[in-house]
Amino acid sequence: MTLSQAPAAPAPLDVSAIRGDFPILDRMLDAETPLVYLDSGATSQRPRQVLDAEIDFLTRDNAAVKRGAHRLAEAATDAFESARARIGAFVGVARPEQIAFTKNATEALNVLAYALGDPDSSRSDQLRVSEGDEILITEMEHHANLVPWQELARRTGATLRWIPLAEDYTLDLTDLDSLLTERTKVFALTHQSNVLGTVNPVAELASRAHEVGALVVLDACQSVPHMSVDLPALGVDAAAFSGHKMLGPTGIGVLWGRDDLLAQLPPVMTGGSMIETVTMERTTFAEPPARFEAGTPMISQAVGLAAACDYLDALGMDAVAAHERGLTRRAVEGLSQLPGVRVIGPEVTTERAGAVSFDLAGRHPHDVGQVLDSRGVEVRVGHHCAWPLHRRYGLAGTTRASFSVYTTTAEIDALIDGMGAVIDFFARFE
Amino acid sequence: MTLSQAPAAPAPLDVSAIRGDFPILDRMLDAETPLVYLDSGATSQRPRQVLDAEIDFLTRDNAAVKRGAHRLAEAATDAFESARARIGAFVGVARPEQIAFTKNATEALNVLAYALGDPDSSRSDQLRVSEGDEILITEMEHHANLVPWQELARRTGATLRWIPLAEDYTLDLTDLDSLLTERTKVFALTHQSNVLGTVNPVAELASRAHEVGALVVLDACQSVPHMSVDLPALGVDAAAFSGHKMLGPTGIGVLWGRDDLLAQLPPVMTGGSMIETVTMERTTFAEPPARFEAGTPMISQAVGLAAACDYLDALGMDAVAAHERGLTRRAVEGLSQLPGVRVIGPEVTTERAGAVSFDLAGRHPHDVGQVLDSRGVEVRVGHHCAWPLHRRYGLAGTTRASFSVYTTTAEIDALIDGMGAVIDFFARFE
Amino acid sequence: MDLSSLYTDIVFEHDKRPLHAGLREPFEAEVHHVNPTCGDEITLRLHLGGDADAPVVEDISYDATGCAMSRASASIMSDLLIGHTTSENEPVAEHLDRVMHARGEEQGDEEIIGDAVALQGAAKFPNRVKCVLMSWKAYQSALIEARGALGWSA
Amino acid sequence: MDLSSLYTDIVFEHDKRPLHAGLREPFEAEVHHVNPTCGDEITLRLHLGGDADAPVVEDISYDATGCAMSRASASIMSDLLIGHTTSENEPVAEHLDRVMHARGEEQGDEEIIGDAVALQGAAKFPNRVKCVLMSWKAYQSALIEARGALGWSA
Ligand SMILES: Cc1ncc(COP(=O)(O)O)c(C=O)c1O
Ligand SMILES: Cc1ncc(COP(=O)(O)O)c(C=O)c1O
Repeated sequence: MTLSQAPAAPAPLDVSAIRGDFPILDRMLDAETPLVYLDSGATSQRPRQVLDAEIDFLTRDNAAVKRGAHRLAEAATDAFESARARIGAFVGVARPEQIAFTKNATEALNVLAYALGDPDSSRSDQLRVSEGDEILITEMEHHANLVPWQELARRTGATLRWIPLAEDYTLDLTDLDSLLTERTKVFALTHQSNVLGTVNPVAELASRAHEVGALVVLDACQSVPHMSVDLPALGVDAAAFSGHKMLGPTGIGVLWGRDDLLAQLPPVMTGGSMIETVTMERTTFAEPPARFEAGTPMISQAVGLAAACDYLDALGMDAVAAHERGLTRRAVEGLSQLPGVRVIGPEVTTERAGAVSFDLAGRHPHDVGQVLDSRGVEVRVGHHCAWPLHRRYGLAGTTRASFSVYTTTAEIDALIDGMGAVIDFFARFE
Repeated sequence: MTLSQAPAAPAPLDVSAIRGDFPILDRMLDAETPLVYLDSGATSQRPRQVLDAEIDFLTRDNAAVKRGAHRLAEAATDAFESARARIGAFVGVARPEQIAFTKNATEALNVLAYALGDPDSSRSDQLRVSEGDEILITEMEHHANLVPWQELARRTGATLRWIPLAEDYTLDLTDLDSLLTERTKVFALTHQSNVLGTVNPVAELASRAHEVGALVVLDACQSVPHMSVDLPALGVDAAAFSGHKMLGPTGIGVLWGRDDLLAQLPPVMTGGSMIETVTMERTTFAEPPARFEAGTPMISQAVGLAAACDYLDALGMDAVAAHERGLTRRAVEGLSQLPGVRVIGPEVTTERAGAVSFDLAGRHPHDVGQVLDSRGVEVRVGHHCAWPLHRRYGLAGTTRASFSVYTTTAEIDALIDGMGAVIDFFARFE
Repeated sequence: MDLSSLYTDIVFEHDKRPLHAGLREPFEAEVHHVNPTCGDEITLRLHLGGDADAPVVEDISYDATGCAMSRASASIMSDLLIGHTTSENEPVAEHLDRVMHARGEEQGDEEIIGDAVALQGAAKFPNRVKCVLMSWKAYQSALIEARGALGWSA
Repeated sequence: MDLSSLYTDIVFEHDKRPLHAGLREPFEAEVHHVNPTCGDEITLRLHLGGDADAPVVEDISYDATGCAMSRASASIMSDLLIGHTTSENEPVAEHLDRVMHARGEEQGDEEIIGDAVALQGAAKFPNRVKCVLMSWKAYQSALIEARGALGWSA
């Protein structure tokens, strides 16, 4: 029997039980229109468990962390530091010292770009971007993993290069050898495209980058919420992701870095809680992660994000990924059958994540989104902070549906039916 | 009658009603020890109204802001932008465009320091700190308003100077004319010392600074939560404060700046939602405040902070200030009468805010704090992120009690009694 | 939700057959405006006649990509403004601006803004307001530039 | 809360009359450690004797500002370590480190750490653990430096 040889498929998610944890999903948009939330790639909703964890903390242990000697401050510091360890564990990081909290993934990527550009020559040349160096990114990056590197290039005189996109919506690696060279100091790429759903071959690319001595920075914003990710195992050197895309609070992001990297990088933001000694003349800085956490941190948000990790792990990230794979297949197949609709992303037969972007011939995504919204179907329209990617495919924008643990197949069907209605609606005016 | 000429005293706060809004205040630290929270200067507690505002938003309107076209995104954007206007109004700012959200006050000060140091020469020379320029601060600054300016000086070759502290715990303005000169590009100072309680003569100093063409940056972290503050009326150019010190959430701070200042400053963090156009080669940036808000912002936290402003305004900031003035007087007078206790801060007869720091002769603040903690009295010990200030007075640290709207006179008495017990406890070992 | 208030026949008429579209010579100013949230873009050229005291909009030519609302708005605007003095055009732009920011609480006056009343359905959708106003903002920037180029500062 | 487990007579004895305090010559290494949260500081000098294979701690001299726990810890440490080889001292430091990180779940063995058992009350107060361990960390840094200075790398 072949069945016994197949890897055990994770048990399917009990989506209706899950939805019971997300009060917002019962909301009506108006008297007749229930909410069909298909914009989880922008921000996810939060289960009661996450809200409760924050409230419990705030009504029991809230105090300033790290600075206080009293019992309440110790309870708060414990909660905060346990959250750090919990969140690290979620992405395979055993040492909490490697996890620094930022306000979002964007800040984490900026911190890396600023620290790598700091001219201080006491750290290894390999970790200092300066004139003549190259920074490599890809044409599918979110602005958050593009503009900070452009700015680093501007500040330092380094050159920004990028891996182009191929017709099949994956990276075109044909010229990789001439793009990734001894001159490349940093290679920053996304794990999953937030538009195409493309999953990049990160481990392979990271090892190629390490051969030429480049540092590898991963934008893990769209992978960590949707599949099991072990950052150290991927072989990258640093990574960034955001709490609000993985059922956690806004206002918290994660910067992960290997010990030797963080130990050498200078701070970017400075102030309280990240110092060792301060005189009016001179300041020395604390070890990581404190060095990267100036000022009062996102305390209750860290607690909330740890609860989100608990929630996701209780479901099982493999089950989450399988669930979203099913939704993605249904959406891609259903949409592709509609006249004039073209899905902008790889075939469902490839490894492909659950951002389903599409174009309706002759119709601007804003108009498409407006009609879908009138039916309660909430999708994202525009360039999704990946303008160069859209230019590459000659598109002003796309309409994107994206999913999470609480998304149902009925919602996918509402999207497909909705697109049918969009097509009919505009046909009236032809 | 003289009574009719006196300014109407604000009605006293109904502290016991207020305490009913703060669930954490009923907490026991152990079976016998109720919480006496006297560390509100580090972080305040939050009323149910603030918690509820966040939860209501999250369970009804949560979506990504600014980027979405669907109704949920519009509801979220409305809530977020109304919060911006509400928070601006709390500090006398009529134009919400002048309010940019950061993760804390520390980030706001860093953003100013980085933006002012950006070498781009297209903006006015007056807003560009470079070699040979001077930055003026004071010896009483919190590290958050000290280290970023030290770092700016290091990056640019500018010189950091400071106004020293006098014996009476106020700024020593004797040499102001030689410190604040045509060379001074930026003058950054705190409104209220977080250690001494000293209130600086900001309006007067700002007008002196403007005479020599210096930009004035105010650290308003300790004033905004405790008294009525009208930032534009103070005559400063930019200011920073944090949500978590004013009954609001952690993870949100405010950068306020005048239109002409923000319009000229370049962005510091870059990424999504702060761009105008992006190509792989070049990015142009949005207008303020978007320009300073890269990535997904602190959405529910902004809503929570707006609710905190509502809460404080309902009490009346003059009543809040009067309440804390009474507590401060009681604390200073009570503590001063204890043998060996010396209050480190101005006399209560002067304008003085409610940070009451003190020294117990021969005893390290850590030991003092430990014994107070055993009685449930939660105070801060150490240098309170103002290490140079402590050095100036020859102190390794101090013990600090600080107050908020929910602090009672009974809690002040618990502090004073506690200090009596501290003295007795250590006398045993003499 | 009532889509018909937003997508009227007039809007689609202008979307399908935009008036004055394309980029033409002569012009004194060319501006490029974008709506960063959705990526809509307009390149707009303005040609003034008349004199410094009473400039006349001789031509507005443009190339616009965007949603139906934004394209219709550019078409309606150019048709409304061409042939009029800049001071005649001012109240038109102001009235539309007020209506668009009133969230549907204020009705547009057809006497003043002509076909642009067909755009007012967007006022109920704050996100769409930007679509409608992008071309009008572009006209305003172009006007400042053109006056500058001609030495006709206001 | 039980303060007496933290503030014992032994702690105060050492706090009042610290052993081996002051900075003395000769020394091969001098280090300066701080506890950034509370501002405690220690300058510690180490003088080694013996030879590369079996270095002996001839002297530990120091200048410490800090709370009673941190000062007592420096006094107890110097008294425990002086006169012993660095390898004899290793298990002492390790045992204390383990006890201090056990949050009160592990009792210190007086056979191994002598008077330092009096410090273990701090293990229940995570914030005070740093006070106790600061001088021990300073000793460890000084040892690495002194070995380096003498060419006695381990
Ligand atoms: C006077 C002063 N400035 C700045 C800060 C820094 O605030 P935050 O840690 O919220 O950034 C604080 C509080 O810690 C403060 O009291
Ligand atoms: C791939 C990717 N990178 C980066 C980001 C930026 O995340 P944030 O806005 O939370 O900083 C996002 C989400 O917007 C994203 O999808």
